[in-house]
Amino acid sequence: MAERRVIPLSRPEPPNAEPGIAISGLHLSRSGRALLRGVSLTLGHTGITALLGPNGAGKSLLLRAIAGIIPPDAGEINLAPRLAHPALVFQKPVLLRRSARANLAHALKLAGVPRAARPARISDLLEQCDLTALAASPARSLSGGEQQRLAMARALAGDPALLLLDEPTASLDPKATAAIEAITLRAAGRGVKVILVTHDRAQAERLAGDVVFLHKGRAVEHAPAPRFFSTPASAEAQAYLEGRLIL
Amino acid sequence: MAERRVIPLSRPEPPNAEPGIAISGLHLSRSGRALLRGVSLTLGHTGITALLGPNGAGKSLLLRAIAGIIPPDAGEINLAPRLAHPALVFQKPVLLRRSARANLAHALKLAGVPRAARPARISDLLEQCDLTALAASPARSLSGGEQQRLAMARALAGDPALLLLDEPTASLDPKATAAIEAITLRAAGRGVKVILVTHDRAQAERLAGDVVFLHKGRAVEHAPAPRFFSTPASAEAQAYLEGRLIL
Amino acid sequence: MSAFREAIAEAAGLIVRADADFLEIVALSAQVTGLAVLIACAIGFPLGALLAVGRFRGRGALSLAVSAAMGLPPVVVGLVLYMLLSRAGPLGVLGLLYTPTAMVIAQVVLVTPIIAALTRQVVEDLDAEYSETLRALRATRAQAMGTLLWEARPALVTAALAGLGRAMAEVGAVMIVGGNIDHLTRVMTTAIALETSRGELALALALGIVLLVASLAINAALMGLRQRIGEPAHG
Amino acid sequence: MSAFREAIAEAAGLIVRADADFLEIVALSAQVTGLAVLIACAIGFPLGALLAVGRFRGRGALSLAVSAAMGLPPVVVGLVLYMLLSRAGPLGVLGLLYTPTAMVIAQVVLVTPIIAALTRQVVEDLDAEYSETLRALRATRAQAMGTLLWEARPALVTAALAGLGRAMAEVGAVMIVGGNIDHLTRVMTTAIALETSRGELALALALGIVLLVASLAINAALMGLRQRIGEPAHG
Amino acid sequence: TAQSHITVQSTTSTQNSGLYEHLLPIFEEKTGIDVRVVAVGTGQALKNAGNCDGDMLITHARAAEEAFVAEGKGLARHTLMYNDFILVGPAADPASAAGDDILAALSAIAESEAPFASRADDSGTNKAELALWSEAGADPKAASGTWYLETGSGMGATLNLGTAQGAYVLTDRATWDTFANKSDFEILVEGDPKLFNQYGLIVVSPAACPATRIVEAETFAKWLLGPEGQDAIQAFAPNGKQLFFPNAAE
Ligand SMILES: Nc1ncnc2c1ncn2[C@@H]1O[C@H](COP(=O)(O)OP(=O)(O)OP(=O)(O)O)[C@@H](O)[C@H]1O
Ligand SMILES: Nc1ncnc2c1ncn2[C@@H]1O[C@H](COP(=O)(O)OP(=O)(O)OP(=O)(O)O)[C@@H](O)[C@H]1O
Ligand SMILES: [Mg+2]
Ligand SMILES: [Mg+2]
Repeated sequence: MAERRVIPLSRPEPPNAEPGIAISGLHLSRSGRALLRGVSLTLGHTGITALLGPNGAGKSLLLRAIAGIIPPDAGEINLAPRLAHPALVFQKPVLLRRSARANLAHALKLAGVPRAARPARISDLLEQCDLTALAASPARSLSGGEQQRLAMARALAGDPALLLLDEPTASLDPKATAAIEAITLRAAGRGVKVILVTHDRAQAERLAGDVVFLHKGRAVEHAPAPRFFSTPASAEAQAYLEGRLIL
Repeated sequence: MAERRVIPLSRPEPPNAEPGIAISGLHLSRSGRALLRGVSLTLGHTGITALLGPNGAGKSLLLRAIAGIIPPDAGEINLAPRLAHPALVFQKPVLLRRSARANLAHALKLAGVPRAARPARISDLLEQCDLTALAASPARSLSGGEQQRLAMARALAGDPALLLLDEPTASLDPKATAAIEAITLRAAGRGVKVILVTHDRAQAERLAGDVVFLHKGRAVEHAPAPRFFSTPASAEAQAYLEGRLIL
Repeated sequence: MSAFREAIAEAAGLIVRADADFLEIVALSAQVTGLAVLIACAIGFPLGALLAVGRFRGRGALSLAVSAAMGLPPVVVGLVLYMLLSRAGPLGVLGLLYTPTAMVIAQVVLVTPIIAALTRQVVEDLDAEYSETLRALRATRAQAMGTLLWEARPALVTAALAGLGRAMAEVGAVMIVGGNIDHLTRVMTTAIALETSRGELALALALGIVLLVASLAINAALMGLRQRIGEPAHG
Repeated sequence: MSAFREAIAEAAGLIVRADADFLEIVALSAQVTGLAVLIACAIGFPLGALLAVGRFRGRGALSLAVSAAMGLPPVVVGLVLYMLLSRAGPLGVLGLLYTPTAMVIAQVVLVTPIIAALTRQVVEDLDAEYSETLRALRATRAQAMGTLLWEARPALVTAALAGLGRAMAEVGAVMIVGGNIDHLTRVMTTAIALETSRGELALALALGIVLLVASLAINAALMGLRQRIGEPAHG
Repeated sequence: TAQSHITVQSTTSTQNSGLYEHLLPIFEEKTGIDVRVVAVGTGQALKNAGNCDGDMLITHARAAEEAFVAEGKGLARHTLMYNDFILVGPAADPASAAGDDILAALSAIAESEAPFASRADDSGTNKAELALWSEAGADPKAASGTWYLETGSGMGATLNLGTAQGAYVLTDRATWDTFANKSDFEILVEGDPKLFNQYGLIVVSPAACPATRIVEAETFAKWLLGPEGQDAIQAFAPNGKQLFFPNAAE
């Protein structure tokens, strides 16, 4: 197994030298299987980090660990204070058995947005994710892509400074994909830190400043995006990009 | 709205002149919204048909209607006798709360495979979908991509002559995508008819003989794949391929 | 089976005549049962949700106790309340024994465990689906409970109906703490027990039929409600 | 509260002494209740599943009837069974009145609606999730019911526990059809009722405590089971 | 182990006192006949026996018993034993009912509107109580729900209510003597001849109920009414007090 390389981010760091996200020695096992095996990573305060890796590498687990949803067995995750309340778009979003609008209202309530401010915010979110026409539809009857967009809108409801996106465009059409990418870039432009899991190499190239490559529960490589895609350092990443799999 | 063109399949038809799948005037509404609005289509006995269209176009609904899972409000779907028992891979697969292996065993039982023949068949299916190492894992704890592969394996369990695939590689890594594409091509090679919903244009180009383009519940275009991608006839399809959306 | 025919005629007669005594009994039954089920829901829903998603010491034990309490024998509940509320008992000064209030308390004790245990199961199942999502939305434990209870409402109606069934049918406890005193604490079930011990089987059966008709009506209404609130779920 | 202390001491004494009469009563209670709940599950699980996913005329009405039957007053059930099983009744020749069999029948009638109604709710909820998948796998209606029941088993344990609670606590019906005959049809609850009417409140309470301890033990065992079979669900 | 059995429909007072636990082992020992006692209210007992669900009746409501025989459902009514009714109430006796005149006591209670708990279940005791009220010239039912509490339940339940509420209760002596939840209650009126309480025995007629185990029932009846049974009843004295007085010979 190749050594993990931690390469500093190419994007400019904010004044303070503290990293935005510092993960060290993260371990996680379930029913005897080691799923995350000593992940250590340092990410900046801003910018878009793509998290790549084969199916089952542990990307979704890592994202959930960063979101604080699953406690690691060992290791630490430190988020800078401003990133302390991340929003997560799940790979398989679970929507409430309510209308699309009510799902957003619920999220806004949990985010502490005062009741009076919610309707305007909901309209805005629906607009952004192109769901205005479907506001009254029961969320669970929406099409796959529509549900994914609603999950994205819900994540944006809390106006998070850290956005964790687990394959947010996996079942989106080209137009919607472009829209979500635009939203993501706009958010990053506002200083929101984004970690994006994707299997779409082109998407990672379009959006990401740096790439973390996860393989069998290890962060095998961390490099600026252009370097990662042109000359991946690890054999695993090379194989992944070529569509092979090293076992 | 452009006229629907029904162009004969480019692949050779089997001796009988009867179409494999004949859909005429399919209508479907839910809570007052017309979701499928007069879909008429004629597909062959074999070959891979790609079903493209924007989010919410009605692709998943059409697939489920063909599978006989949702009854249409009006119109008819006629399947040739050999295609009468299609298998469907859902966009959001629902797996039983059992191990991966037990999910396949359950499907084999429903497909009427005798008990004695099941273990060998299960091993074969796990192998095909690269899940052998995860056979004993609870299906619901598998990663997104692993679940999708298990759903594919489950659909293949019944050895169907008609395979309906709803974005089967949406969250698969490049290697797994290649594997599923290979399985699909192999099946088609054996004479299995495949209808494949995908948002991945390149995938459709790689696999499909013909393309049906769905837009707002209408089958706007049906053409051989090379022609569709080079010179889409309808404005909607042009816009879709360019990542724009016509409303 | 002339006894049944007689009973049905008698039941019809009771409803048609609707004499004052009979109406008094029906009204008291409805009040006691209705109030008891409302209170039991008010306690049982949050308690069940807490047992499902709460994280506190003794949760397992409490959950077990609630579940076992579904098997509380009414006579025992009645007895314990009798001992507490009797003149000689510690709460005797309240003068609650042989009042409708005592009957409501008895039914609440009997019904709450049923509603809480069923709620726990329902909310636990939903929590398996929603917990990560709610945590990602940074819901507090109380907010999560609220959301899950709201999502669970069709199933909660069924839980409430199970509790209602128990409360409507219950006789042992209300007999002891209510005393089945005519014009004061006599309800349908204790009246049925009385007619039975009098050997007036047809009249007892008639009262039972009336009770069942009431139960059917309430269930129909609540199941209609259940369907209506359940619709967005699948719609 | 010396009465309670006395009762607890008495209960402990009963268990420690475990005299033959007491053990006889406990054994009969366990047999009658256990058998009744098993039969009620055997009927209620498939019936509930059928009500949830079946497509047949009268399903709504049957569902409503089952739900309303949760409120069947035990005394009425006891009465109707009495009329049927009495020597003067149509089934009198069977000679079942005042036998444990009659008590089992009474409890089955009381408990089955509870289990069926709760099963219907559980299976209906699961069906919302699984129905399309099962139809795509071309499961017959019976196969679908089987699969859903199997998937629902942790919740079904809770339903069975609710039924068990009702059966263990029930006294009105078994009193009428069993007759509370010493050494033949006397069970815990009827013994409690008898001791209460004798004014032997401490002894009655002691029996109640024994019953509760039994209920706790059974619940602990079944909830352990529930957890074990529930594990793959979230594991 | 008994080869054959009979079912006796009986009042609750006899069972609650423990009489059968005393008598039946002696009888079973001798004859091998298993006697099963179903203890219910007198009304229910008569009804059940009328439905052929018992082979014998032991009750204490003379008029109803004679009607039962007159209808051909029973072979004959035999006097079995007696005891007496008593009026119990709180030791403080707020209505000053104590004495040896039951009618005066009831009048005093009605006068002072002190709480009185009536079984109101058509049982033998209840019928006796109502007869006494009317003899005393009072109509307590008019006050039902105020001071006159119609409990609609058995003797024990009514006593439990009485002791908890401080309400006077008319009860049979056997139930009272063996009743464990006496609280501060005492016997206030006893010994009035009007309080005489006769128990009767009826064997169900095989003509009306062919399934009657007539041989065994007759055996038990003969035994109870004969010297052995009568002696056994005489000997039943829990806490050293005799509760039932055999009078079959009379
Ligand atoms: N609760 C669990 N119990 C056992 N194994 C688990 C559990 N949760 C996850 N796993 C396993 O951990 C591995 C990593 O899962 P994860 O969902 O993080 O993968 P991923 O990198 O997101 O893959 P994908 O690209 O398919 O979404 C998988 O092999 C999965 O089967
Ligand atoms: N039960 C329903 N009630 C109301 N609207 C529904 C229902 N089911 C589907 N729809 C709507 O029907 C439209 C088509 O849904 P469908 O799932 O077929 O889309 P799709 O083409 O598969 O889209 P995607 O690419 O996002 O998966 C969507 O707009 C969806 O919101
Ligand atoms: Mg994942
Ligand atoms: Mg779809």
